[in-house]
Amino acid sequence: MALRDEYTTPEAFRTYCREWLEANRPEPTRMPLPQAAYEVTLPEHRDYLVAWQRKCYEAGLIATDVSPEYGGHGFDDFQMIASNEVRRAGVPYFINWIGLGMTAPTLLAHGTEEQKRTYLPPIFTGDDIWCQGFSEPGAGSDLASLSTRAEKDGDNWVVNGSKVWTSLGSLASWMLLLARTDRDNKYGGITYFICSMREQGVTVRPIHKMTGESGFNEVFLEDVVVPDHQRIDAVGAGWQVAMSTLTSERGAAKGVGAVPSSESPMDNIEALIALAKTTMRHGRPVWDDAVLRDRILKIYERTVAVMQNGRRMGVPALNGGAMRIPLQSKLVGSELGQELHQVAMSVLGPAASLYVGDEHARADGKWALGYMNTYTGTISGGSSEIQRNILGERVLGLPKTK
Amino acid sequence: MALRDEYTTPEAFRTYCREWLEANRPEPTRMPLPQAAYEVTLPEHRDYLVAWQRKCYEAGLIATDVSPEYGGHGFDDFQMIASNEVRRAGVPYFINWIGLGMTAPTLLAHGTEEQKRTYLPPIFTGDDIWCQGFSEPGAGSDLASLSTRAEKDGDNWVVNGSKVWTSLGSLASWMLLLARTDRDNKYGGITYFICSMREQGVTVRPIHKMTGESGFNEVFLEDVVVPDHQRIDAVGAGWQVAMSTLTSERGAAKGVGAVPSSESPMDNIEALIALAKTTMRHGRPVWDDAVLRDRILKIYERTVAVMQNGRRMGVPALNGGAMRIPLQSKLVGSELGQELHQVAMSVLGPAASLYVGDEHARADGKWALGYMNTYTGTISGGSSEIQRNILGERVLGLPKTK
Amino acid sequence: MSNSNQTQPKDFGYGEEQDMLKNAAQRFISDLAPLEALRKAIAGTEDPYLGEERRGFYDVDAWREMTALGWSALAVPERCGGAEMGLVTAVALAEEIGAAAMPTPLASTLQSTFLLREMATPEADAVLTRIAEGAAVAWGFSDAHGSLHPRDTSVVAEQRLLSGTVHFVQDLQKADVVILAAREEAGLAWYALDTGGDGVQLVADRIVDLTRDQGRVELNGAAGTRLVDPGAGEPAFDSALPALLTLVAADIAGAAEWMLQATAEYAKTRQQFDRPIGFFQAVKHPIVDMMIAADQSRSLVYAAACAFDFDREDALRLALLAKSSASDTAGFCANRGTQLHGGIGFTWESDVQIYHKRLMHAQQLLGDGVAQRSALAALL
Amino acid sequence: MSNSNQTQPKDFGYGEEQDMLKNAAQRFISDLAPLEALRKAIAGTEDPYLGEERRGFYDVDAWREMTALGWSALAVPERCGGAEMGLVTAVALAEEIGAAAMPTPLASTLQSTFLLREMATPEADAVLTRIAEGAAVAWGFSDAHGSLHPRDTSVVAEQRLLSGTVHFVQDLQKADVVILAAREEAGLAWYALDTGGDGVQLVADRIVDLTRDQGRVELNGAAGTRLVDPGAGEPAFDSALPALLTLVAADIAGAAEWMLQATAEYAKTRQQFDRPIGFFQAVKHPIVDMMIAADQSRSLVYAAACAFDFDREDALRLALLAKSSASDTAGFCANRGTQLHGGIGFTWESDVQIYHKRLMHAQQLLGDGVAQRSALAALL
Repeated sequence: MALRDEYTTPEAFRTYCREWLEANRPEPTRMPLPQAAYEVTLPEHRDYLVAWQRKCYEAGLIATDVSPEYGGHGFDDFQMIASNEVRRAGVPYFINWIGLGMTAPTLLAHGTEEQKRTYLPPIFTGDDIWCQGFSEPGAGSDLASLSTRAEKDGDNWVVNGSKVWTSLGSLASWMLLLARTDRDNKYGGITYFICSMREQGVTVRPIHKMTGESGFNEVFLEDVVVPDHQRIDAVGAGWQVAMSTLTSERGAAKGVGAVPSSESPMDNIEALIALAKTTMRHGRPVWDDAVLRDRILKIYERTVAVMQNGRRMGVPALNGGAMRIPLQSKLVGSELGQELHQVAMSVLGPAASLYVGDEHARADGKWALGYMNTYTGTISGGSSEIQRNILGERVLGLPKTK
Repeated sequence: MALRDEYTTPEAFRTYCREWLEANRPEPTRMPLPQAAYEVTLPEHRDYLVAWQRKCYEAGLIATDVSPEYGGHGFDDFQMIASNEVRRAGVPYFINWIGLGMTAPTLLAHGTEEQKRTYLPPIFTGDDIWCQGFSEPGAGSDLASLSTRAEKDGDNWVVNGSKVWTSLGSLASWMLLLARTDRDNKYGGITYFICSMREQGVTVRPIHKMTGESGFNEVFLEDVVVPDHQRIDAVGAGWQVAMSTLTSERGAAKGVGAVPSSESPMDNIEALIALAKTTMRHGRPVWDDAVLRDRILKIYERTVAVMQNGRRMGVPALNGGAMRIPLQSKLVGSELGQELHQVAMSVLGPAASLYVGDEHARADGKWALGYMNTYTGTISGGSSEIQRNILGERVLGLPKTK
Repeated sequence: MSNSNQTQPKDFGYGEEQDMLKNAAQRFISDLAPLEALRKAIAGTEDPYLGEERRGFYDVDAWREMTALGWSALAVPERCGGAEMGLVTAVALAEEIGAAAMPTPLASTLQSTFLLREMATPEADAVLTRIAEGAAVAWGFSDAHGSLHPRDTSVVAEQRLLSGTVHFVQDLQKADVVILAAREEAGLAWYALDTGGDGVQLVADRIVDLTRDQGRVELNGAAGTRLVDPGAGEPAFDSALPALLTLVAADIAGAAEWMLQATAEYAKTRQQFDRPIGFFQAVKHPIVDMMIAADQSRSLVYAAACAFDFDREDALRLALLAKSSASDTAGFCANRGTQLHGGIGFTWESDVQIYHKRLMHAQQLLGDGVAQRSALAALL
Repeated sequence: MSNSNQTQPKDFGYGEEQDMLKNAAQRFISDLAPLEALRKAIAGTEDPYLGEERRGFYDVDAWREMTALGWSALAVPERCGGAEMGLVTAVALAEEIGAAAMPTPLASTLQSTFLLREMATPEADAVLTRIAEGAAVAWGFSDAHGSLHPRDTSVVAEQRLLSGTVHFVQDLQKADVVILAAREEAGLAWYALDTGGDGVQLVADRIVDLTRDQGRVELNGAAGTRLVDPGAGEPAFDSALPALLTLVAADIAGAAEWMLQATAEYAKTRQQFDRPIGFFQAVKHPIVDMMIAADQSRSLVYAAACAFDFDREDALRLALLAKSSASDTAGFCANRGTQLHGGIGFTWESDVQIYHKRLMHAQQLLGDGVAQRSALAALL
């Protein structure tokens, strides 16, 4: 009996998810998992996480609402329930977050029937891990200035160039690739492809972050052949497809079971408050230091405000225009996370120096690690500076800086 | 016997100044004086201050080192002593601060012999009050884009245009005027004039600040005739003369007895600390609030740092280049003053609402008044935004924004 | 760390009714009490050294119209002749008052309403009935130092005769009735007095904000009506406090949004260096930060109001957060709004200075951000 | 509020001698211990999950050269074989060490020198003599929580045998001698131990900063040399504290200046949107703010050092200000330096991350800005 025939009410499905997750929570790994899926590099972590994703997929927690012909479970509107329960359970993340969060929604919206049937099922099982090839060394914040070229050669395209900040690049089978097919048209000259990472001419070189972790890669493409049937949407439509995917990322991703983050914004601030209450200095908890406490509470205030912003988004009469609040979330979330970790460093004091692997480090060094990783948030995916331009221009109508 | 024959040593002159100021300290005015000379508008304040300036001039505290042929007292290097004693004594300010601080040094450096003999003596006595006509409504931060025109007509110039933010405009006899004599040359097309404020075609309209005080004015110039002998330096040299005067303002001004400010930066922060120690809330001094105290001490720290910056300026091996520290002082000083007053508002709490003239207002409402007046500092004379451009470009060599 | 959203409506309880009121208020203000009228009233009153008393600008006709529309009575219980709406509705209106920088006793009257509702006595109901009939009501408790809780009141009641002084009473000159905290042997009580009564002396403060009035009430054996028994005064205040804070925060949210929009508009039109100044990131980015601050405060205001209406246990936490956020937003938006307007924003004739002062005033009302967070610490 | 500048030289006592030393240090570092060498040593050691111990990178030959030049002994009294220079000279050198992010026990040895000088005993002089002979000396007192004053030490001495653990000792792996606070019946004392002695166990911490090492000293009845009598340990520490703080602040001033210059340089060369990014005010203005922060810290460092040398009464006030300013500068310059470098500054191979971590480490050493200002409050 298919899962969807067994669980017909939301309540029953929720109970099923909760019980399944409780019963199947995996043992921790020998070496702790990195904080985020994009930092996975070790084969043992990969194998562990792929097995976990497959298990969740088979249990119906991934691709819950996707049609069975693409490998899904065919429920209606049950995915949100499954995703919420996964987040709630605090189980390991899904390693194929780019496949689930970006490829699947893109293909469901823009892919051909054949592309959907070919690529979607192994995304859900975790058999095919995906990476994203948007950023380039010379482009940075000016994403559309990318210069990787794809040239038509019969039924194929020949790609030359290089990509950077490619998460999961060393583990991926496939890349979502943006390449330039017309030099004279900045935005309209970009086309969206599916590129095999196993193809001749693809070289992956890991980039190590300041944390010491890898996960990011440089990918060099030298005369890489991409068949035309691996093109998504029309030639020249790449920028538009990419932008529509990026802006709807969160909503769309939910539809297949990507769980954007296992942490709610409240988790971080509650952990910081707990840290301040349990870190002693001169015989008293740091929480008793009114100055640090005020800083912590200012972050608490802003965190609650961000959550209530989300609530206000659902009340059109009060939200000041459809894009005003959503366009703030990346900027505010990443800067808030950074400031929170800065305050955590002051709460820890001299103990902020202790890193992952030190036996005396609080939370196994995750505060220092997390602090450094906040720069991924404020720099990548449109830096805070770019976000402020976007908000000023698109929401407030100020003249374009560029 | 001339003063300079009586007091031949610095020590003797210092003692003389101190005793004279103690003996001649004027009675306060019936209505309190505004915080700064540029806010004076009431005739009774003007008369009181002019009389005070004349008295100080006659006592040798103004124009101390200026040659007697221009109305000075002919000392060598005694002006600094007199000015320090004036500042120290906390007596009323000198109303003719533009004349003393800007006209006198400009004429001493760039004026003709006749200009010096004509204009300097009544500057020192206070008989002629001066104002400055640099800013224009359309120019703002882009000072050199001024559009007031001066056209040659025989031995005269005919001036048309308008000036804004003209301190003391309603009381002044003369204006230091920048006017455009060549439309095709932005910087090299500006000439520096002395313009009579009593001339036909000059209209003065007061501007009130958010504090309610005036002092600033708009000045409309309609076919105003300025004789060519009232031109300072060459035609087209105006921008250069103005810039050299502005940058050397403080040093040059000291030479004739302008006392830039009766307050040292430490005075403000010490007053704030005293305010926090004497303002009670819920039975305890606000100083006991660790959060506000930390904010106050952060300002204290920066204030001491500014003073020590000044000291480091005198040690070339440590100052990082001649202009690096001096170019910071306007920006840092004005923002520090603003933040200091913002903290003062929180120290006062609900009592921050009480204004000048309220019997319960602390320090007669000067904290609220002073807070609002800090915006003069961060906006005028090159706003903080412009100052950061200047520092980035001139000190750090970053590419020009404009 | 209470965070019980479960009983609360997702939309804050902000429905069609609230939206119609909000829109009506916008229309009413722009028709009957536009900003230009306020600016005209203010013109010519500037010099702070002239020492004349400043009682605040006030369009009493507009107030009568508003009472006729039932706005001042919107939260008055039905049994007293009001519409018995909740705080979310009151907040929707308070935001518009802030956005218009309107001098009106509406905010004080709404605050008084919520304070009186928590007293739940026949005497308090009598005052609520007067509100329903159009009375303006002010309230206060502060000592000369600006204390933030009525337990520090310096007013003493003996046999229902009040002595002492209450400071920092908002809208005092516009009020018909004033509600004051007073200490008795048996604990804290609240009293209502007619502002014209014997032994009651009103003294207007000279304040910075041009859109409010503020003053002190000097009491010399003045006869008042006791609204709650001694000892019940503190619990009544404590349970009304979330509403009192949230209404001030709503006023700030409205004024901050005005400051944001005015500054953005100016940045689009003012030219410098051959471009609108909004081109420059030193202008653009702080305006964006104003928007972020204003939005966070606004969201917290509605969250706090909703909790007050539907989930009282969580109301204080959210109200402290709302006022903490709004106080900091007030200081920040006043500051950047003026700075980015350059010289013009600093002049008496500019609307910017009117909002600047209103924001700075509200920042300190019932305590600034530091004070709110200090109170919040005890809840976490 | 003491502010007695009168006995102090206007030029901080920074003369030719200091300038020659500073220039010599710059040349020495760029010749013998350049940043490229450090970067090479660091390459390939990145993965934090591999769990190997990290003892810090250290060029012991460079250290031997520096001791031969007399730098580690520059503040050792002449009677012990040193040059008996003041804190201003030490600070001039410490700034260069910070600017080079150099892994070296110099800072610890200089701090130990000033601490030992304040002890003024034959036993302390014996350690100073060892410094003059080239020994590297570390010092510490912290408990496991990172306490900021030796009065909280968890080490106990009984009959000169030490037990307990001292945490957060800087440069421990590089030291020949370690100086530790210990509590006795009669009060706090300081002891010196050879790092290789019996009952002394050194455990290296795994730390974030790649340019320092840090560790704990576990003592099990270890025999130490008592440097000061019980009870004299606290006054000795208190009078050395201004020097200890100022030397950390100087290291920050040097590293912050490096971060400023590197970021400005990057902003001139990195192109985005067809321009060097330094054109954009969102980049230019924060760099200016880095400069302002770095300059204020630097000025306070020299002021504090000068006060220590010439006007001891005002030394603590200025040292607390210097470390307060430097700690905040460290956090700010680390943050903006990385942000403005974009993705590249966030990589292991970039020099920016090396300085970022050194700055973050120094920010907390002996307490951050909040801690300094809290101590300062008592002086004003």
